[in-house]
Amino acid sequence: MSSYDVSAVRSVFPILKHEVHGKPFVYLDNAATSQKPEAVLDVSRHYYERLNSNIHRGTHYLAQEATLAHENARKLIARHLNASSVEEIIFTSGATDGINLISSILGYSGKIKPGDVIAISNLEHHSNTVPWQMLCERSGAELEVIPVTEEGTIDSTAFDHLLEKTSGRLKVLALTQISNAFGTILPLAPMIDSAHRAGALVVIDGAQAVPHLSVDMQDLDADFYVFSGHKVYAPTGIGVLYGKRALLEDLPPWRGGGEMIRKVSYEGTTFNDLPYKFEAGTPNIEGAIALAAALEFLNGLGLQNVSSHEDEMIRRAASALTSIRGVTLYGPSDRSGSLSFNIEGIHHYDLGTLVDKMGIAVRTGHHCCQPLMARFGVTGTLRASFGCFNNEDDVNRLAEAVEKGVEMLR
Amino acid sequence: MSSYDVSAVRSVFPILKHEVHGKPFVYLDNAATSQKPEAVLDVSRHYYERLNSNIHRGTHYLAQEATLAHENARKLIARHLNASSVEEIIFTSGATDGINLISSILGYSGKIKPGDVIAISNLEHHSNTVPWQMLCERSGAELEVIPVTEEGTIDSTAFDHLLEKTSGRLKVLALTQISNAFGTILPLAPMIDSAHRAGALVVIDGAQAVPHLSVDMQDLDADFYVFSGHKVYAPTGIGVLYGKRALLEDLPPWRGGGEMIRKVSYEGTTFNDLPYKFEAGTPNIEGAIALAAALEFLNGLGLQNVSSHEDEMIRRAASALTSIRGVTLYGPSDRSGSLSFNIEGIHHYDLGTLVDKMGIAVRTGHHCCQPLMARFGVTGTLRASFGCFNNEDDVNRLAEAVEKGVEMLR
Amino acid sequence: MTITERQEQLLKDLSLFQDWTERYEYVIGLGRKLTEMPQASKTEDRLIEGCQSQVWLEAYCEDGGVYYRADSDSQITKGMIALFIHFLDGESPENILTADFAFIEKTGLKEHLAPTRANALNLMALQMKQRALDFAGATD
Amino acid sequence: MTITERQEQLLKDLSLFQDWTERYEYVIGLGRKLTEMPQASKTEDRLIEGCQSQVWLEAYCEDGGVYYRADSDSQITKGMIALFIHFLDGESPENILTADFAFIEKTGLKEHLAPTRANALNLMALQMKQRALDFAGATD
Ligand SMILES: Cc1ncc(COP(=O)(O)O)c(C=O)c1O
Ligand SMILES: Cc1ncc(COP(=O)(O)O)c(C=O)c1O
Repeated sequence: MSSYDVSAVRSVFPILKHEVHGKPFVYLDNAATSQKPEAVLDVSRHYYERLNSNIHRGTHYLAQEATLAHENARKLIARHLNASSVEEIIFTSGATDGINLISSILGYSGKIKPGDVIAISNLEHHSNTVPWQMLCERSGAELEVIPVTEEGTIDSTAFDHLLEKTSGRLKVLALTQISNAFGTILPLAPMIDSAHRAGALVVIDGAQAVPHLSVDMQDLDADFYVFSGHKVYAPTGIGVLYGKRALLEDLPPWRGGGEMIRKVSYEGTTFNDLPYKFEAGTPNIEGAIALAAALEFLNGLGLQNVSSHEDEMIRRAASALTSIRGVTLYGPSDRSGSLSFNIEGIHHYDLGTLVDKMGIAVRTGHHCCQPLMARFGVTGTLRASFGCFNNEDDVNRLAEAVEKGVEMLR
Repeated sequence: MSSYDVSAVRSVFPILKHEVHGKPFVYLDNAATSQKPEAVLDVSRHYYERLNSNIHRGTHYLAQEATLAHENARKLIARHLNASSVEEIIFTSGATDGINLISSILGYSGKIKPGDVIAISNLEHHSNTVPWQMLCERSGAELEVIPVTEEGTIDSTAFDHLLEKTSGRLKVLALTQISNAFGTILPLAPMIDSAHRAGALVVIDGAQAVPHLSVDMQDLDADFYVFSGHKVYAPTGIGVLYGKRALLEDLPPWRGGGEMIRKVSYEGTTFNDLPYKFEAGTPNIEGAIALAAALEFLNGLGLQNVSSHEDEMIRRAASALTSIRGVTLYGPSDRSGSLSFNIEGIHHYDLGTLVDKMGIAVRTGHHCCQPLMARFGVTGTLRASFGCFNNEDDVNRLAEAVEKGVEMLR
Repeated sequence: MTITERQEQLLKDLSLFQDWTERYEYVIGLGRKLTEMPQASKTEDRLIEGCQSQVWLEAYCEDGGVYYRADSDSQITKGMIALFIHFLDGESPENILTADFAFIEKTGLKEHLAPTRANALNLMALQMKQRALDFAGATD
Repeated sequence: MTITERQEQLLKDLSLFQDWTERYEYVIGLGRKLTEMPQASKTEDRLIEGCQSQVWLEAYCEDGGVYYRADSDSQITKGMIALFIHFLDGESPENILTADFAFIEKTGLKEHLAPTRANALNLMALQMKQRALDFAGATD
């Protein structure tokens, strides 16, 4: 903690300089979307003021410079994720787009047959649930759901049981690395291992992990991994799909169009090599470059420093909220990023509204995890989610606001 | 012309202030991607410095402000396109994404059957060709191509013949409004009318039209219309799909995930209303807002003023190039946006390289229209494409550079 | 008092409050005082689905006056409903149909409400008029 | 002259030129002077597909020396190939395999080339060495 200068970090986020409802702004909705540091905004602007041009196909100077910048971004991201090769990094428009890409091409590949099983966990975001429901609908496969314990963690006995029950039929296991609703970190290593032994492909939703953890594709050994730029200090509209090269080479393309082709003729079209095979149309060039800048920003702070600071803040917040009568905190005590809670007899929406009036942005509702909310018998929770710039003052203001709001509503 | 102050227009494009290869920069690659005016860059930056938040699901202040800004952008775009309702405007990541959305959901709808016909023209961009080839492959439908005349315009006799030949089987007609390769403006009104009478749906690729023409959805009467933000002075990673409400309501969703659902449960998921049904995951919020700003910028100049200025520039360029020995200009004389040419005995790539060295950005190659290049027996052309800020000086510098390049290569 | 008079009275009351907390507390208090809606009345057809909270609304006609009962799982929403009911309860269908809800803008309450919540309110006002219209139709 | 000596000579020649136009003209001129490749030799298996231009390359071995013939539909690309051939023609497979093409960086030509074109050049250099390797293998 001592080495991490949070006030220096705060100073590079322009949005924190402004007030909300006449009060200094406390932003605790990082799991929904992150705020952007000056360095990332500068890179975006610089791109449009100096480099902007369509890429890959151009001979002229700017086209070459823009292509270089775009492909350097891809390299940096590959390095950040420790992918085996840069061709394994596919740009998408976000995590949702990436999951749909994978579920769609698995569908088109004909590899998913009636009676096959696709398994997800009860913690998944709608974006890692609905695409698999749709694939099941189209292919005749069945969706199985790994239940969670009362603590909001994976029920591993039930998972083992599910593996046994679906033996020989499990084709895909799709899991989040960190729950956006409860902050639960999933025990991916043994689960990926088991799934592979069962012959299944593993898709990991890293949307909430990449902002907080250092992730290593070769170590993790998932087959596919997705995340969104906007949750990791980069702009909206850009994301990444990592896939193992051999798998991506084997699977059919998804979107058709410019960039993803080698040669188009009416007699037959051949597709481009990786990664372009999965990138149709003009990419979000600026987004990719800004995403690389955001990861560099994060690496500059040191992911380890950031996450231990965030963990400390989240622990303090949890402990401050515990003292409120009737509070329920969801998820395990070693949560990452997000802290969800409810207060007996009080609607999360009411409390959220009052807390917001005190200048504090938290999220209320189901957090795109309705099945998880149903499991816990609630329509939603209040969620405070943390980023690299949150400080003790934010934690204190949150606790005070919640207390005051509860008072008003009781 | 007199009312259009091109030097004022130039002054609001920061990138034009810089030099390339030590020479003032002439950008004639607008059809590939447009440059961005200060006003659009300011809106993007302002969004991140003051408003940034995830939308639709938040109670807190910023979430509400960002949602408002995003939905106002949609309204402005609906007004710009004269759509019947704002729900007909779906945000995509670009024109390619939009065409794939439509071709994919038509596929999933089961409406396209073996033996059905999908027709495109020989002028189409790969992005309006490959998705239809893929749909044909998946559905067993057949792709028919409307040929072009020697002048690069639609062969309308052949189109009539095609309509006759495919009577009762034509399900989709997909056409560009303006050819990105040759600048040809297609005679959409009668073609859409014929296709509708034949019982087909019509998809229009407006990627090259929206920057130059005022387009009116209710007047045009196409069923679907797509374009990209980055070609109309907005950032990369954002685009629009317009679709007639009743059709969009009837068709199944494409991407699954957050935003596009009403209620998710493992027993069954119900989908959200239009336009959200087709917008899964966190949208490119900033991109949408910046796109609206770009259209406002264009409306501020007056689309009619812009296009008559551009038409004048393109006519001057055509006339200057005509004097070069061995030149072939492609497309009709009333081209819009793009001017394609070749010079006998000279490779377009060589000439493009030399012209670029003289500080002039033009594009060389097949312009993502390989079948069209094949029709004209070439591997590519040089293409100069015009935007609102190009002036006579640009035209003169282009002509000089081409002359000098030809000299060097002869 | 006419509907308009009651609205003016409310505006006067609200103007006494110093800040938004007191106004919210006043509204929440109104909700608390609302006649309870029997659990059995909270049926699917009486449900107005809002963004994050649920509202049940029922109306009946007695001696030419329309009366409302309502509940919500959100206390703030319930308070806002109570405000509406306070104005309309017992009025004739005609008076309700012509009542001007634009005064809500003047209360300064709406600016404290999230647009999604404000939308829910508009929806609710509409529903209250809709029920009144049903009765107006019935008596004509 | 050794390969290295010929490379140094080229650098000296190029340094005489004032600007990029003259350098390009020099390179284009080299391409023009290249021995013509018979149309029949331009077969699919001799084609190196570049980004926008095509290159055909063929090699043969005579008296222990490797000789190249090449053509391209692009004059600039052809000129660059001519440059390479100028250095390598008639050299032993061993000399060719150990030749250092990094000198190209010093000519100032590459910085005038689009990266895609530069890549194509690297690809071509690699192909030339590959052919030499084939012959080296054959004679071992
Ligand atoms: C006519 C036409 N259609 C479609 C596209 C594809 O647009 P994007 O690459 O932005 O998806 C382009 C541009 O490249 C185009 O010119
Ligand atoms: C765990 C998780 N998965 C997926 C998503 C979807 O990401 P996006 O909306 O950026 O596509 C989110 C964020 O909303 C998330 O938290």
